[in-house]
Amino acid sequence: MGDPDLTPAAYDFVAARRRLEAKAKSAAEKLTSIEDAAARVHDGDVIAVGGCLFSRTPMALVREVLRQRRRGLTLARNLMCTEGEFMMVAGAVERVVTAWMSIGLPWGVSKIMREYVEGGKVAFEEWSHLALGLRFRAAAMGVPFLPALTMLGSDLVPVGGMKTIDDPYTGTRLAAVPALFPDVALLHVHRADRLGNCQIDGYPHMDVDIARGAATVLVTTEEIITEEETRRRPDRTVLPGFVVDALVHVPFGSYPHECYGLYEADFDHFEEYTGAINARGAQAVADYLGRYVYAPPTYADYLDLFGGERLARQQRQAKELVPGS
Amino acid sequence: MGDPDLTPAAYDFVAARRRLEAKAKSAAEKLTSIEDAAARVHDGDVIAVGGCLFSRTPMALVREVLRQRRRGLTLARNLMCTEGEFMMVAGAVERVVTAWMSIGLPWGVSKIMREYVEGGKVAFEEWSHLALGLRFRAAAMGVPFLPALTMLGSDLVPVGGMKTIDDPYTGTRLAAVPALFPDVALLHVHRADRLGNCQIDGYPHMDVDIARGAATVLVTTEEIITEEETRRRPDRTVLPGFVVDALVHVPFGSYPHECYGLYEADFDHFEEYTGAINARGAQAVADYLGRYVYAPPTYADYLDLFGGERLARQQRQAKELVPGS
Amino acid sequence: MSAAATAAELLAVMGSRQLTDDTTVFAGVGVPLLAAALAQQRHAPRLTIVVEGGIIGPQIKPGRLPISTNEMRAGHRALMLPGITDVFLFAQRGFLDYGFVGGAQIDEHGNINTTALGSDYWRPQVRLPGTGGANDITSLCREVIILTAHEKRRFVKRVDFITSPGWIDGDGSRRRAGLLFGGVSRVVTTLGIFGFDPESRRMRIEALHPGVALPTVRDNTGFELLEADKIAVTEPPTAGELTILRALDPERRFLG
Amino acid sequence: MSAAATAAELLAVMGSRQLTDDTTVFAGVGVPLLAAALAQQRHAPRLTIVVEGGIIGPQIKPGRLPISTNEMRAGHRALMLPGITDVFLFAQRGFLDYGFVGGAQIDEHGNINTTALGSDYWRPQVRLPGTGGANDITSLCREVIILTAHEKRRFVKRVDFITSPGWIDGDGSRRRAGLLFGGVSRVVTTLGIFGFDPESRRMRIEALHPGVALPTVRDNTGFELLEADKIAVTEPPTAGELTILRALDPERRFLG
Repeated sequence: MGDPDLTPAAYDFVAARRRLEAKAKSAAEKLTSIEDAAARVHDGDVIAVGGCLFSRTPMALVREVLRQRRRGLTLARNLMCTEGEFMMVAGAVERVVTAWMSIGLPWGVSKIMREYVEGGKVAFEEWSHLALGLRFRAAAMGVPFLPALTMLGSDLVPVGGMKTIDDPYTGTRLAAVPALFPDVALLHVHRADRLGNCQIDGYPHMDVDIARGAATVLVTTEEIITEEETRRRPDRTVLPGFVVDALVHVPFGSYPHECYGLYEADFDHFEEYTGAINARGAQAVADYLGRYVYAPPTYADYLDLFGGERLARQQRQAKELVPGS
Repeated sequence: MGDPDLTPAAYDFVAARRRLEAKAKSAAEKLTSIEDAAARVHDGDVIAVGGCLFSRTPMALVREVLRQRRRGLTLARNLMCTEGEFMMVAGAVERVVTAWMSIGLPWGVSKIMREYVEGGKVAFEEWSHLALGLRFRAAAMGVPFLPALTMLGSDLVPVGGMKTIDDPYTGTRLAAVPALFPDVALLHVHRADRLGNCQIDGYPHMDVDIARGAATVLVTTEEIITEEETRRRPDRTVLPGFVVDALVHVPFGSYPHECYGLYEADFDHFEEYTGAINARGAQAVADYLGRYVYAPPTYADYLDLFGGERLARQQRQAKELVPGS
Repeated sequence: MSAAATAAELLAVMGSRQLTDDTTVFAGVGVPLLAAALAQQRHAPRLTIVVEGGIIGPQIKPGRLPISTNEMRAGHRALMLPGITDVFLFAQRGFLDYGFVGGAQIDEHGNINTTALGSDYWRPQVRLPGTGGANDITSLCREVIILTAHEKRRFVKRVDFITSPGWIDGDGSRRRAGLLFGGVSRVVTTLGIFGFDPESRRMRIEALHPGVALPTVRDNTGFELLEADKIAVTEPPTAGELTILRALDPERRFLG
Repeated sequence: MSAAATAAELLAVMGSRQLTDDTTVFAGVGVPLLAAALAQQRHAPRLTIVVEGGIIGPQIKPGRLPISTNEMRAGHRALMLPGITDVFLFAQRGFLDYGFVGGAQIDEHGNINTTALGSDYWRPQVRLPGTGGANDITSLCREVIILTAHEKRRFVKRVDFITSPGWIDGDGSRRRAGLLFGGVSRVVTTLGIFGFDPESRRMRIEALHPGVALPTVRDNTGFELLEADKIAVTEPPTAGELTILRALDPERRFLG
């Protein structure tokens, strides 16, 4: 049942470090266009997508990667949602590395995921949620593995080729969760300055580890702040500018997924989307991609498809749930 | 040169977990007196002290542990300052586990440390700064070790008995930095609610890992906030209440050390203190303990020795350096 | 309000009673979160709820129940938002007492399958969503409680795939696999409450819900159940319990 | 302003010139921090300074120079405050290009002792403060620069204790010990600039400061120094460099 193809690149910490050493870690301006940012994703790359399920998904970046017709990607994300379905139906992805994939409880098991995985068109490499988190964390720490007490004794062990290790102090056998060094990290954050210093509100998900482990880091942000504002609250910064390669200013950059405190996920939209899939299967997703991804030339055009009233409603709902700040 | 006595308790993650399992992890009121909090430190304990050097040292707790005349302690702290000298001269400590000890650059090498370590009265178990940080982090993660690329090839390796491990994926040899599970963690934070949910401003040092790794956690706080206030900014909380065993409200709880944004370290006081040591050696510290630790019955009496004007000056200096928030 | 409990209400009530005060519980969305919130409001005021999305101590807004573990509804009025990996590390360290899980297949040793039906992992007959955090919860919490509808297709002799290990093959096999802590202590279903024989770690009937007959349980279970020395009958949900539950989910999104 | 450079000023200037733009530098307090700040203001505006106390991108307030790596003066106007362990993990991952270190003893292979003088670790003749982060910096940064006064008692053939490994015994011993990255590239002293022979990794003279004669260097070094093919003479500190430096430390706390 095991998969002998656990990509060496994924845990080769020496190669991963050499890539970073060869790269400028600069306090330079990082602001660019979404097209330029997404162009740093190449066919065959292992891309890690930040956020979690329908929270803080870097939707503008995902959309642009699809528009640029990338192929043969490995998509690593702890819990996958619509972005995974898009990539499957668009033919962008060969393998997903995840702990769970579907849209959300009310909509049942993802029919798209079932079709593509059961049909052997996409490989589903499953890790436990913590194990995947530790894969990103090991990469962020620059080590090839982290010891853990999870996944042992389960049939998940051979799926991704996880090995065990004996603790040199007590002799206890532990899981040795291998690092996952992505080629590219795609993230969406609340605010960043032009040097790429990023701040996130609310739950941080796994974004920080993903970014620190990746060779290239692309970030979209709801808001651009001045360097002065970053310096006013340095304890809010979660990524330093020298980690970030490209930064794009994209308000509503996760929509129709949520962004903590700013807008709630658009459940009505999910309802419509899953309804169409129930009626027409993968074709409904292909149609959706045509309408939402390929047709609108800019992200503003994309947001227009939802309409300002809808966006404002989702903002109000967020304020009801997170009144603070 | 090696020390065969690396305490098994320090890295026995199974025993450390059993201690936590046996303990109530409660959302109960944690507020108590400094005497009651410090009484949870027992002779022979391994205590880990939060903050770093002269920043956010839990001085009120250190003072109370000394007042209760504890003996045979092992004191673990990444960079040690006056609190380490106090514990040496008071006869409270048998071993220090640290990366560095002195007061600060302008005052040269600690004469007290030299006297006690060169004389064999206190063992100085040295780890690199990162290694000590990883010892606390391994404990926080509940694992017996963490792999790393530091300390290898140095003469520090045998001092604390660090072992190496071969990465099961690439075969590379790595440092296996052993966990350090303290019996008690002593911390000082900016604010906490009565349930023990803690928030820290500025640099977090290693406090969070220390607390999560310890069997018992004692916290002093500059400010008590309502649970409602915690819920307003949950992304500022760094320790949840169920980790904390005892909480004490102690404004200026680090003084004469600094508390980020609130008061600067009292360098004039350090100057006086080291001047007395230069003149009279360990006796100067014994006199200091008499005056600042044993004589003043309460922490308020202790602060009175500095005087309100001095405290206000240190507050002003902090505001000049950290104008924000 | 005095209407008979639905299946979901029954599960939530029976689940909530498993939780003691001054503890922590790792709860997924839906019935587990309702069970935890009910316990907190009724008999365990000092219980802390922990949610997989990196959320500690949330207070659910009635009528705005979350549908995922990582969204603002799940994080409503939380005390702390530490990130997902760190929430699981709290469990690994030993800070999380209880964990609730469910599953598409559950076997006689309490193993759970939420990965795939069929024998070939890479070409499954039915691909399921995957473990999410269930594997970690069953590996790392001090005590795991399975909360599930009781159906024959779900209660199988051996799961097709062990996503989340219960007692594995029984007889110490869990500890030998390196899972040094925890284990499944209870299976709370719509028919009764089940435990495990301390030696063989095979599932056994410990209590039946009022009105449920033993043959009904056996007919709805795909393997042979052991019996505790004495099989108790659970107390039915009280009006007080149902009132609290129904106030939490007025839209009956999860209560059925 | 036109006064000749002090020893500390010379070190700070020569240290700053080692730093290139679009990089990161791990700098301790005192001369290293002044060197980094000077580089940033003069030729490396996109340099990021990282300080051990968990501080990224601080801007030093002239006249309020920090005396430790973890205090508000060191954190002044920082861009990020990630915690100490995480700062070192940035280095371990490969994000930190340069690291400045000093030491009580430095040997011909660039090994550093800041732990103890004498042969018995547990009963030292002179106990020193310890590694702090120096061991980690020398283990983990891409390139390490030793910045130090040049004194015979400091430049010893073999350190009593390797606190922070340079090239250990030379000839590949650093890599064999498991230190897969980095190494000491330069030793900048009050007399000149030194490097290491690429094979033997023994220290060699690469440049002398203006007015320093070769015999002076040899007299002040406790081991035999190799020589580069061509020994250069450094450019003396410019008025521009000294102006910037002196503005940073008007109290001359570290500039002597």
